[in-house]
Amino acid sequence: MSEYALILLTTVLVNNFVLTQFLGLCPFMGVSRTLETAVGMGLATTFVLTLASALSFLIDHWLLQPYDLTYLRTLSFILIIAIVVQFAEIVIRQRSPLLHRVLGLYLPLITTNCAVLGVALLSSRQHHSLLEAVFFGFGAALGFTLVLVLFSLLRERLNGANVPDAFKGNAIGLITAGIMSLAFMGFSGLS
Amino acid sequence: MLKPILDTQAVSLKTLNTQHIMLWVLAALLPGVFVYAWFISPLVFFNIALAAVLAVVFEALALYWRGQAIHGGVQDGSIVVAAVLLALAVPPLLPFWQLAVGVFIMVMLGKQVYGGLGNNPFNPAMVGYAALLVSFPQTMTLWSAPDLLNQLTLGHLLNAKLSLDLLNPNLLIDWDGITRATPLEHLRTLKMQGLSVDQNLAQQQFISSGWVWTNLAFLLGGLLLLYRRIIQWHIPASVILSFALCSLLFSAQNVPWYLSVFSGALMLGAFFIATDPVTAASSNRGRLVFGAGIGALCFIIREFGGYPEGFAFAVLLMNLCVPLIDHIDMHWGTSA
Amino acid sequence: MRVRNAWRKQFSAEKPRAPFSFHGGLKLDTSKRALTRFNSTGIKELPLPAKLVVPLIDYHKNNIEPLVNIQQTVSRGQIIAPGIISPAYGTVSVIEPCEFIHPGGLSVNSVVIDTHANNSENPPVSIPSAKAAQAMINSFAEQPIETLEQAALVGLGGAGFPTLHKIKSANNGIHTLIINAAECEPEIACDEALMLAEPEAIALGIETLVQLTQCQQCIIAIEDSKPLAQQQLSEAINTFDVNAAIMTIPTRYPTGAETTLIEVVTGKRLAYRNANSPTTKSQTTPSEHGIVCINIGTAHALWQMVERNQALDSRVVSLGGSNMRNPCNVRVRFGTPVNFVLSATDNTPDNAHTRIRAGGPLSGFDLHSLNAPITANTNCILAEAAFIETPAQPCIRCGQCADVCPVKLLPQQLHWYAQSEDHDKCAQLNLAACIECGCCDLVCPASIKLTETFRYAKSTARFLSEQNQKADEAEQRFKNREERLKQREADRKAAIEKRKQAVKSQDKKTNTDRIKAALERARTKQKSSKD
Amino acid sequence: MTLPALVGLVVLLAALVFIGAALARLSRPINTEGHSGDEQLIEKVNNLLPQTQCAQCGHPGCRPYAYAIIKQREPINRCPPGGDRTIADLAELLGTTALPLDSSCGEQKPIQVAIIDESVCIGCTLCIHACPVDAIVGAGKLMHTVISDQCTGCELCLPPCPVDCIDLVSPATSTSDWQWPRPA
Repeated sequence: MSEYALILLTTVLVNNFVLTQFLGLCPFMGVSRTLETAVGMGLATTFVLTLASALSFLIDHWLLQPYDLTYLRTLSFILIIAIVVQFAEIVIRQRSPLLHRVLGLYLPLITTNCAVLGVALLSSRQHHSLLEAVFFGFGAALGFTLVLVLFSLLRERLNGANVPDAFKGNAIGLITAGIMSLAFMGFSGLS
Repeated sequence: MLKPILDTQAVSLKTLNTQHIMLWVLAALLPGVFVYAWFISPLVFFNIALAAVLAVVFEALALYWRGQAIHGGVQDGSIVVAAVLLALAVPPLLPFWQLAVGVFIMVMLGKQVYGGLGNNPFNPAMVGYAALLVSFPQTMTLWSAPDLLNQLTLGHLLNAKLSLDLLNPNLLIDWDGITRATPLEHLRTLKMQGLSVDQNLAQQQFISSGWVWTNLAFLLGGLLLLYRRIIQWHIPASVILSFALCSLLFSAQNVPWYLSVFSGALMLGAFFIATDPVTAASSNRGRLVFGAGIGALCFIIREFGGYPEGFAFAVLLMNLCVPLIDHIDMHWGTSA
Repeated sequence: MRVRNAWRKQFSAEKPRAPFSFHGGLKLDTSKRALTRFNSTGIKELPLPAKLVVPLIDYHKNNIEPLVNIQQTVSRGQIIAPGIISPAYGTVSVIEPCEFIHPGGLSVNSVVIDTHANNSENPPVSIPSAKAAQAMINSFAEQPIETLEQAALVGLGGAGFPTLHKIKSANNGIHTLIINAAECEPEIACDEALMLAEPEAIALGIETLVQLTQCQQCIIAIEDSKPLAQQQLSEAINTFDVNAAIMTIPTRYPTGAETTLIEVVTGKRLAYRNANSPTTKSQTTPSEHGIVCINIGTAHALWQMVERNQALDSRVVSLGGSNMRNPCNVRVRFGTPVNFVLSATDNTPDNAHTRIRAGGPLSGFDLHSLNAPITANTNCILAEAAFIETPAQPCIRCGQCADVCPVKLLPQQLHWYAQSEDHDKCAQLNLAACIECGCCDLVCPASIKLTETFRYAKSTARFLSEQNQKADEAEQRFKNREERLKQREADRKAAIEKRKQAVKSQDKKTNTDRIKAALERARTKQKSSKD
Repeated sequence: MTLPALVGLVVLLAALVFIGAALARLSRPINTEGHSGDEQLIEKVNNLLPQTQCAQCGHPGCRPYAYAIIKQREPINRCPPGGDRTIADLAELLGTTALPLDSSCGEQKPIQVAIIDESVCIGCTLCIHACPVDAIVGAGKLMHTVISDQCTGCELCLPPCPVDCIDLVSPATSTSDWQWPRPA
């Protein structure tokens, strides 16, 4: 049990995919303008990541490795992710058209979210078991959601700040993300 | 003709302005600074002076670039307080140009890009400190040994400090001679080597190193601020309580909690850094959560993390959470 | 939490309850200021000016139509517009927009009355014996409550809410009647002067109110800074055996405000703790809770109504401020221009820089024109030295404002969002509950004009919601119109279709019929011509 | 390439084709339901528009414009009466960036109401038909008047008037809608 908790803790805080590995920065900057979109994106990504890491584990172990097709890993993982993203998109469009509209392009773009592919590839490289892979994916998604929500609230607050014109918008967003990442370095070496 | 809507001058009420608040904070830092200089290194005066002057210069420069009134922006004194805090947080032997880099990051990235005083979400001093710590880990963990200070002249130390050539092997050897790890780093090294710490020895080391006295002096200054109502009790109390509680319950090291509370930068942080109102939570309830978070994170990083002292990171991490705390607080009703 | 005091034990032994406390507030030091208190020479009567100006405006700041014409003679107490009476005997000279006491210096349609020379003076209120007084009160209380409409009673605390509406809006009955004898602001002493001058009339007015409202308890709240007034009033209450208890409350601004006074007296917080209902109704009115708060001046005016059927047409005004030469309390007929009040008391500002304010140092504002008339809301006129603007520094979120806010808001957060026009966030932070007391401005180390920002944000939010409502109505009308046009088009098409159908179906038959008929007619004609 | 690898490849491809087909099937019935989602969205956009029905955006009313924003990806900066505030609100709702007002549609003006010069009006009823929100009352051969409370200031009544007797004026500040000034 504790090993799973450790995986979770590691992926959420110590090796946070956004702030320490700099993966998935595109949605991180793109949909962090308001809390609602951030939460929506976080939930969508959590769904996709968890499911995708489980499915890619299955494909990897039952199909690619037995038949010696590991050179197809990236390709098949991307396909799996695309399928899961499609599924998520359909569900969101049905459940919350507003969120669907607001997430806009970023929703299908989860497909190319490097964090998702990165998690799947890292998971297979680290020889995780199925459950470990799921926790790995879930933890990564949780970490992504956490920093996305924190970042969106920070940006909402920064809307009122007297930021110099040259730094308005994404510039101050990136600087803030940099300082966030600096803060997360405090977790490095945590054991 | 001007039509004031609120006649604040008709009601005589003595209130402090921002400048007074900053002066009081500086005054409250004095006992801590002197004890620090006595026990640890008098070089801290040099650092403080350098940091303060540079900070004012950088601040004026930034205000000039932004086309704002330089005098009005600098005179509130907030940047001097931040500079002094940064100078107190770094090791006394830090090469002067590294300190300058830290001050630059503090003023520019920590404060001015966000629009100056009151707009920055992160504590500027801690932004500068954390940037220095991750950029120059070697020098940022060099602490002078108190007992060796007597044998070396101040000029010797200053010479070492002013040297630009950081990686000069001769100098490094020299530094090895004049530096010694802080008790926290010592603990850390022992832990890395898998050695257990003898309680009596640790206690002795903690007290003899002077850190306990420094912390007590900062506590004294903090109490002065509390008494003058410059700060509220919520943040320092929750920081110290949560840290003490964590070390009481979870500490694996043989250091009693009452000593670890008085080690490192805890008192300085609890009373002077975490209480920076700009970057703290808004409501008193939120401030309790904010402080408790800092205490706990500081303990976690000290105990399990890769850095001997985690206060800066704890503050930055909780700064990050402030909007979330405020958001939740707002939805739970406005009354504290 | 509770503040003990000796006064309570002495004067209201049967109802021993200490006042509650409220969050924040400030002890304001006003000892150095020219005050009218204690050394006051009673209440000065002011002569009637030649011209009175009565603004035609109700509590909600809506214009109202006059019921009188130009050149019409009006008697004192005559109703000249719904809810407004003529303050003196005279002739309506003109009805036109005139300046009135308003922060923006606006003008409003007003009735200007030229007063006649033989106006009756105000005789001093006669105080009957306790028995006679009870009889008068009883017979008054038996009349329907609508009789009060003639009295044109409005609250004399500063807001001017119609008293009758206040009493009537308590649908579930009135549980607690609070008589507000705490001054709103430090510079004002009109209530205290009235208590010192005519405590009996106040006591009898309170008794009338108790009878009228049928309340279960009546509490008179007096600040502990007025022991003399309290003593006077308490003696009068004992003399006439009034069913009310005096509660001494600590002098801490803003205890005089309704929200805080209710909290101090009853311990109930009505106006706040409602973060989740933005914009709409974030406040509950006290009368919904069976609590009614009435100013002591209003009680006095009610007794005038009972005793001699005189409507509310004058009030006590405090003249104060650092630049007021002769600070005093004066009884002023409504409609008297401010400059007349000042000149009649030898207070005309001798200095161009002197500012004349109305409403108090904190919740008031500087007057744009001294021609504006005194109304029921004008509790004080202040003369102050020129204002030295302190430039605002950036907010460091020190939270001192939150510590003094009597309604427990977070002014630093509100200011942040009000400045960036984030009205949703302001509503979530419950901006609507702000009572604009100005405590936050006083303690702000950066001299930020918080209250002004909040007033601006509140009125902008109100404006936006009104716009929204207007837009909704416009949309509805647009929809109706579309519907109507569609319907009309459909009707027209249907009619055309019907005609076409009719023409088609009857086509052959009718045509042959017609031909036949025509032939028939021709034949008969021929026949008849032959014959 | 060995045989097992080929088999695996085929299996993989087959699985993907199958899943793709399943997804396509899944998304079809939902698409029609997605329609009602768009309706909700149009309603939300419509609520943000000022409802002047002025047609300056090039659509015959506010709702048609809302429809166009959602269905035809019409830019959100084509509403002069709403101005920057409406654009900002729309941008926040739809998660896009706020653009400056499209000046080809018109410029943002302060709130106005129409007023009919009653001495000139000939009672032709043309403006009554033009008014999108029924804010003009009157009958043929009788003079007309604008209910200023209901007028949205859309200017649509100006062109049809044959005698040019309609003016747009800014409504007088009454005490009930006076606003506190913005502090400096």
